[in-house]
Amino acid sequence: MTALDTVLALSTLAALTAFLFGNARSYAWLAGILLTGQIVLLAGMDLPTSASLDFTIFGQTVGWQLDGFGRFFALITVGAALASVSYMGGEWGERYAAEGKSRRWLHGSLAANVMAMLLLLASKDLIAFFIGWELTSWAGFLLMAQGTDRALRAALRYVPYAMAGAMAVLGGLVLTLAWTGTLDLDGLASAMPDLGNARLAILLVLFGTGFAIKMGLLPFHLWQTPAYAEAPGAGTAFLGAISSRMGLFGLGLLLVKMITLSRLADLSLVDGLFNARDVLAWIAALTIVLPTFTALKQNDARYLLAWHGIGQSGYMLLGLVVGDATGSAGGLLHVFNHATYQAALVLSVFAVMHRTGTADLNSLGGLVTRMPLTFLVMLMGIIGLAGLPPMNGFVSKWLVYRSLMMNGMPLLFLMTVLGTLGTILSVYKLIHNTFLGQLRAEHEQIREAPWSMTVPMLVLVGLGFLTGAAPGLALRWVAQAQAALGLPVMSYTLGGIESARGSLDMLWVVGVLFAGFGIGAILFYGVGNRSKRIHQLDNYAGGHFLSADVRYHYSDNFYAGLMHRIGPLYRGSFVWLESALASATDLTATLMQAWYRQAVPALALLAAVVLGLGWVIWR
Amino acid sequence: MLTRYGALIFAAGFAFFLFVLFAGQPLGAPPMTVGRAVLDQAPAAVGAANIVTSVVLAYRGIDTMGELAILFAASTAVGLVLGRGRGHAAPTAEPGGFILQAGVDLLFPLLLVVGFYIILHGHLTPGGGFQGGVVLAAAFVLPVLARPAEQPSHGAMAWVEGLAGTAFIVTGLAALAFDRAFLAPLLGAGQLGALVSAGTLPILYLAVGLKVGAELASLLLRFTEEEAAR
Amino acid sequence: MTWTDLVVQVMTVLVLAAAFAAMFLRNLLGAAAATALVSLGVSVLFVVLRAPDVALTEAAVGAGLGGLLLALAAKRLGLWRIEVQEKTDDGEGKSC
Amino acid sequence: MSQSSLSILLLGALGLVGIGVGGLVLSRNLYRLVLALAVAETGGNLLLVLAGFRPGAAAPIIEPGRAVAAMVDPVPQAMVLTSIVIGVGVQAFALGLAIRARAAYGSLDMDELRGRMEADIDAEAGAPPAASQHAPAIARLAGQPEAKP
Amino acid sequence: MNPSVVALVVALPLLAAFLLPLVPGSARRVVGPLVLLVLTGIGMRLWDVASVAPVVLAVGDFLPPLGIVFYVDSVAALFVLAVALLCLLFWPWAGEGEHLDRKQSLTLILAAACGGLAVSGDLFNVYVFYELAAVASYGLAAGGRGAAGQVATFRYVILGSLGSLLALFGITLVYFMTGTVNLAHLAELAPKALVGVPGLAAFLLILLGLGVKAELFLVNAWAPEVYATAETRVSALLAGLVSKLALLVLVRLLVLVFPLPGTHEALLVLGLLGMLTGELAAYKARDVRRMLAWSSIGQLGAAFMAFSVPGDAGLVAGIAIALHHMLVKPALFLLAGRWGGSLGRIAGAARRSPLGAVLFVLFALSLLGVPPLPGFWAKYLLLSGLAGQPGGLWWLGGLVVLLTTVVEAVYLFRVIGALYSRDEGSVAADQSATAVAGSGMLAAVLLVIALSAPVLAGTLDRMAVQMGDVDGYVTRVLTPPAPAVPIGVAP
Repeated sequence: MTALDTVLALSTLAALTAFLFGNARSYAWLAGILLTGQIVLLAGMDLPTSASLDFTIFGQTVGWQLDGFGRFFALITVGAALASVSYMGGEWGERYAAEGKSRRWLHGSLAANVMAMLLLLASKDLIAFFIGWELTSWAGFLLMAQGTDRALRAALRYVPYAMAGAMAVLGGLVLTLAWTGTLDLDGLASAMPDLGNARLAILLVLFGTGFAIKMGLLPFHLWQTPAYAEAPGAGTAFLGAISSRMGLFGLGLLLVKMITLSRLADLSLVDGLFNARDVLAWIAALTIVLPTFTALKQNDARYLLAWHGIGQSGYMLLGLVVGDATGSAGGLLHVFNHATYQAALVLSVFAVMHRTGTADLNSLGGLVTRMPLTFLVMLMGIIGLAGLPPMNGFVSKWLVYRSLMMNGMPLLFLMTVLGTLGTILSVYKLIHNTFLGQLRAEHEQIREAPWSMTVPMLVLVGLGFLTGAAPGLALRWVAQAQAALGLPVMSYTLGGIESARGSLDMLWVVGVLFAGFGIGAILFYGVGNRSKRIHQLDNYAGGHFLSADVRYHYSDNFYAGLMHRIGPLYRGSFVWLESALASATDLTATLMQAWYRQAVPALALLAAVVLGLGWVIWR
Repeated sequence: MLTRYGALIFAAGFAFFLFVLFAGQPLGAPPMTVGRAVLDQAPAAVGAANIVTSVVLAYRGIDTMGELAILFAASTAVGLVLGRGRGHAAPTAEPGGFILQAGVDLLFPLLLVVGFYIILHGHLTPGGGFQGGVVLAAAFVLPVLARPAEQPSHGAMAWVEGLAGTAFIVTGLAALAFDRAFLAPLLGAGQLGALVSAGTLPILYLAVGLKVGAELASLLLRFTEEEAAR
Repeated sequence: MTWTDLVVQVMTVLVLAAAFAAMFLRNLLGAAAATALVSLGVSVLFVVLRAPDVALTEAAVGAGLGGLLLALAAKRLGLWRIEVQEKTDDGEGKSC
Repeated sequence: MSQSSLSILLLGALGLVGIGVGGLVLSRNLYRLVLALAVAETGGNLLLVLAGFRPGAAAPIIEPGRAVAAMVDPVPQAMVLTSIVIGVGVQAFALGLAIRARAAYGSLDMDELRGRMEADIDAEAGAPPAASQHAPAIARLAGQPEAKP
Repeated sequence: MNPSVVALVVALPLLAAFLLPLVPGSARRVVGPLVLLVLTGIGMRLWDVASVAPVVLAVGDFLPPLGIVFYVDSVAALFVLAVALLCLLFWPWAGEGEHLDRKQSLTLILAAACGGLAVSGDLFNVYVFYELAAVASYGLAAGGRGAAGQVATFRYVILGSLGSLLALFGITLVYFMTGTVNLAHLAELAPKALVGVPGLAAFLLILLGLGVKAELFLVNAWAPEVYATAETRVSALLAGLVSKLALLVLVRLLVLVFPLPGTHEALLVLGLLGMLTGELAAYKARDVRRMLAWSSIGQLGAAFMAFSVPGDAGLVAGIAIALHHMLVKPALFLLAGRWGGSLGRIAGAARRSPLGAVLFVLFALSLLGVPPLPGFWAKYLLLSGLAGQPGGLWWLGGLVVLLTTVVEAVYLFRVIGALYSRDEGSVAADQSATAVAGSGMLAAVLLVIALSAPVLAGTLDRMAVQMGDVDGYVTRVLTPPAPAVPIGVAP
C-alpha cells in the first residue's frame, strides 16, 4: 500500500462519506480532516510514487503514478478544496442548507472533483489520463449544476464544450495508439517526437483543442464564466482556483513532456510562415488580453473574477511555452499564486453576498466601515491579481516578464503589460464599487462576515503574502515540477531567484516597501499631524453639498470615458461564433430529421437500391 | 407529380437492373449443387415419391416449422388487431339464397374428402399439407358465408390448431428418444410409392394440413365478422 | 415452337396485363380480382416449369385463399360500394 | 422449352416485380398497397422457381413405373412453397391493419393517415405539432424548441 | 451434450406458443416464463460448451449441405441467453383476456425466431426465421396503444415486406450462382463462385433487405414512428433485441459468404450515414421516446461502422457495441415508459422519483461512453479500430463518431437537465416501480461489467476470434463429428 494508494483511498472515502453524511452540520470537520491527511501525505511523498492498482485491458496496461509535476497540481487541488470545505463548514453552509439546497450534493461533488483530479494528475498512461479527464469533466459539471436553475443552465452550456474536448482527446488517443503503438506517457515521450510533421500537427490540434477547452483558452472560453460564476460560493472558489488548470496540466504533458518544446519550434505551420510554438504563445497572449478587458465591463463581481480567471491562465501558458527556466517557473508558480488570491477574492465576494445578498457592483459600496476584514482580504487579493508587490502574484508575473524580455519577445511582453493594465483597472472597479464610496442606506445594519468565512480568506491571503515575501517556499514544488517535465530547473533562493542577469529577492523588496510605508507614516503623523477624521458621509462632490439622506456613490457606468474610447472594440465575435455554430447544427438536424418524416419511405429505399445496384454494375 | 414520375423511373430501373443481373446467370442450367445430391439420395433416404415433399418435410423441415409458426403468428396478430377479446358478436349479414346454401351443403363433404386426400397423398403426388389445408379451410368457411348466423366455435378450432402444431413438434422431438437429431424421419422409408411409406412424413403432413386449415379458417372468419359489432 | 413456348408467351402477357390492371383499375374490387388472376396465371407457368406442387400451392393459397381474403377485407372496408370508395378511399383519384 | 421463352419468363417475373414495386411506391391507398405487395411477391416466387428449372427435365416426382429421369431442382420449389405461405400471412395481417385504420380514421389514404398519426403522436407526447408541409420553409428549418407548459 | 439441445432453442418456445391457448386459465400465466427460464438454462449450457468449441447440429441427421444446420458458437450462445433474459424482462404480465394470451404467444414466437436467427446456419432458413421475427414484431407493435400504432405498423409492414422481397432476390441470386444455401458450403464456394458484380449485388440486396430490422440507414424510417406508438415494452424488445439479431445475421453473412472487396466499404458508408442522421435527428426530437428511437438508429449505425472494419478488431468492436446497446437501450426505453413525453412534461421529475433519474443519468453516461462505464470501452474499440485503418473513409467515420457523440451529449443532457430542473412539469411523472426495478437490474449488470472489464475483455477477444474463424466453421459443419446413423433405418 503506497502513499499514493492511501491518498486515493482517502479521497474516495471522502467522496463516499460526503454523499452519505454530507447533510450533517458537522460533516465539514470530517472532510477537513480527510483533506488535511491527503495534503500531508502528498507533501511527504517521495517521487515518483506509483499506485499498486493497475490492470491490462485490450493489450494496454492502465496504471497510476505521481511525479513532481502532478504533485504540484495535486497539492493546490487539495488545498483549494480544504479552503472551500472550511468555508462551507460554518454559517454559509447553514444558510445554503436553509435555502433548501442540498449540502450533501455540494460536499459530494466537491469531493468527487478532488478524487477525479487526483486520478487525472496521477495517470501513468493515456487511458488512465482519459478516465481521469472524463471524471473531472463530469464531476465539474456536477459542481457547476448545484444550487439554482441558472447554475444548471450554465452547466448545460458547458456540456457540449466538455464533450467536444473529451472527444478531441479520445481521437488523439486512438490516433496515437495507431501511430506509435503505445499509450504509456513515458513511452510516448520518446516515441512522439519521431512522428512526421503532419501527424504531429494532427495530434497537436486534437489534444490541444481538448486541453484548451478545459482551460478556457480562446476561442473556447465562453462556457467558463457563467459556469464558474453561477456555482455555489465554495464551489466557485474551488473551480476558479484549480479546476480549469487541469487543461494546463494536460498541455504541459503534451507540449513539454511528450512533444518537447524544441520539436514544437521545428513544427512549422503554413509552410514555414510561423511555427506551432509562436502560435501557442500568441493564443496565450490573446487569452490574457481579451478576457481581461471583458472583465472590465462586468457589473457582477463573480463574473468579473471568473473572466479574470480565464485571463490569468494566459500568463501560465505563456510562461510554459517560453519554456526557459525562469519562464516556465513563472508560469507554474502562477498556478499556485492565482489559486491563493483567486480563491480569497471569490470567497470575499461571497462573504459580501452573504451579508448584502447581492454581488451587483452597481448596488454596493462603502462597505469598508462595516466589513473591514473582508475589505482587507479583497485589497490584498486584488494586489496579488494585479501582480504588484508585496503579494505573490508579482513574483510569478515578474518571472514571466523577465523570460519574455530575455528571450527577445517584446511584442508578447507588451501584450502581458496591456493585460496587467486592464487587470488593475478592473480590480480597482471591483474594490471601489464594493467597499469604497458611501454606504448605502439598506446596508446600514451590515455586520462583518462570520469567522468561519473570514478565517479561510485571511489564511489564503496570508499564504499569498507569505509566498510573496518568500517565494522560495513555493518554488521548491515548482522546481520539482520542472524537473519532472524535463524542463531546465530554475535555481531559486528563499527570497526569489539568484541569477547573473538580474536576480530577485522578495525579502528585500518587501522589507524596503514596508520601510517606506513606515517612514511615510512617521513623517505624516510625527511632523505636525494636520489630519482630522470625518464621517464617511460627510463629504461633497461637484460643488454642492449632499445631505446624509442622499447617498452618493459613483459606481454606475464606471470608466465611462475609457469605454467611450474602447467600447466599439467589443464586438462579441465569439458569442456570434458560438450561436452560429449552434444554429448551423440545428439546421442540419432539421434536414436530417426530414429523412425520417418522408411520406413514402419505400420510394427512398427503392431509389437507394437502384443507385446501389447501378454503382455495383458500373463500378 | 414529380415524385410519381420518379417512382415510375425507379421502379423501371429496378426491374432493369435485376434483369441485367439475372440475365447473366445460368438460366435453364442451374448448378444443382445440392439439388442433384438431394435427387439422388432422397428416394432411398426418405422414401417419398414426391421429392419436393421430402425436401419440405425432411431436409428443410425446420423451414416448414417456421412457416407454420408464421401462419400462427399472423392469425394471432390479426386476432390481436381485429379481435374483440372474449365472445364474438353474431354477424348481422343475412343468409344467402337457397341455391348457395344447398350448393354449400353439397360442397362441404366433397371439399373435406378432397382436402384429406390431398394431404394424405402429399408424399406421393403433387400437393400436401398446405394445399389440402387450404381446401379444408374453404370447407369450413363457405358454410359461414352461406349462413353467417351459425359460426363454428373458435374454441374447437383453437384446439385443432394447438394440437396439430404440437403434433408436428412432438414428432420432431420423438427422434431424440431414438438418439436421432431433431426432426429426423423415423419408422423407415418403406416401399417407394406406397400410401404407407416415407416414415413419419405423412404424419407431419397431416399435422401441417390440420394446422394450416384451422389457422386459415379462423383467419378468414375474423374477416367475416362485421365492423358493426365492434 | 412447341406448345409450351406458346403457353409461356400467352400466360406471360396475360399475367403482366392482369398485373397492370391490378395497379391501375379504379375499382379496387376489380383490382383484387386481377391480383387473383395474376396468381392463377403464374400457377399455370409453374406447371410449365415442372413445379406441380408450387402450382397447386399458388393456385390454392395465392389465388384462392388470397382472393378470398381480399374479397372479405374489401367487404369490410366497404369497397363493394364503388361510388363511395371513388371519392374517399382511392388515393390515385386525387393526385393524378 | 427454348431459351427464348426462358428469357420471356424472366422478363415476366421481373415485369411483375417492377409493376408491383412501382405500385408499392406510387399508390397511397392501403388496399392497393397490399395488392402491389402480392403481385411483387408472386414475381419473386416465379424467379425463384426459375432458378431451379432445367429444360427437358421432369417434375421431381418419381412415378414407380417409370425410370428416374432427369429432374428439375426440387430445393427452390420447397423454398417457394414456404415463401408463398409467408406472403399470404403478411398479406392477411396488413389487411387487418388496414381495416382497423379505416375504422379509426375513416380513410384509406396513406398521406392523410400519416398526418393523423403524427398528430396523435405529438398530442400524446405533449409536444407542439410539427410544422406542416405547407408552412413556410424557414419556419420548418427554424424548428420549435421543446414544449414548455 | 446431445447437439439436438440446440433445436430446443427454437422448438420449445414454439411448442409453448402453440399450446398456450389450450392451457387452462390459471396455469396459462406461468407457461411462458417457465419456458423462458428453461431457455435461459439452455443458453447457459450452450455458452459453457460453445466457449470451448462450437456446437453443430445437422437437423434431421441429413448430412450438410443437404439439410439445415444449426451452428452455435459462443456469440450465438450469448445471444440465445440474451433472448431468453430480455424476453423474460419484457414479458407481458398484465393485460386483458385473450389479448394477453396473444401477446404472450407472440412474445414466445419472437423468442423462438430470435433464437433461430442466432443459431441458424442456412441462408434460406435465416430468411424464414427473419420473417417469423418480422411477423411477430408486427403483431406486438400493432397491439400497442391505439390506431396511430396500427398506421405506423402498416408502414412498417410495407417497408419490411419490400425489404424481405429484396432479400429474397439476393438469396435467389446466390442460389443461381452456387446452387446451395448452406452457409458453410457457401463459405467454401464463395471465393470462386460469389465474386464480381453479381456477388456484390447479392450482398447489397440481402443487406438492405435484412437491414430493415437492424435499423440500417435507408430502411430505418419506420423506427421512430413504431417506437413512438408501440408499448415501450415492445419498443425495448425491438430496439434492444431484434435489431441486434438482424445485425448478427448480417455480420455472419459478411464474414462467411461475402468477403468481397467493396462490402466493407458499403457497410461503412451506410453505418456512417445512419449514425449521422440518427443522432442529429434525435437532437431535434421533441419527445423522449422518439429521441431514444433515433439515438438507437445512431448506435446501430456505429455498430455497422464497427463491423465494417476488416478483421478481428472490427468484430470485437462490433460485438462490444451491440452488447452494450442491447443492455442500455432497453433500460432507457423502460424509463421512457413514464417519461416518454416532451421535455416540458418531465421537468422536475427527478424530485418525484430520484432513483429513476439517477438510473437514467447512469445509462446516458454509459451511452455517451464516459469511462469507466462499459460504453467507453465499446467506443474506444470502435475508434481505435477505425483509426487503425489506412485513412480515407474510415477516418471520416471516426470523425463522425466523435462529432455525433457531442450532439448525443447535448440532447441526453437536455433531458437530464429537464429531469433535475426546479420548475414543475405539467403532468405528474412518477416512475413506475417495475420500470425502476427492471432498469435497476440492468444497471447492476452494467456496473458489474464495468468493474470486471479487464476480465471480460479477454472473453470478448476469444468470442471475436471464434466468430471470425471461417475455416473452422466450414470444416466443423461439412465434416460431421460422428458417422451418421444410416438414414431411414430405425435403430
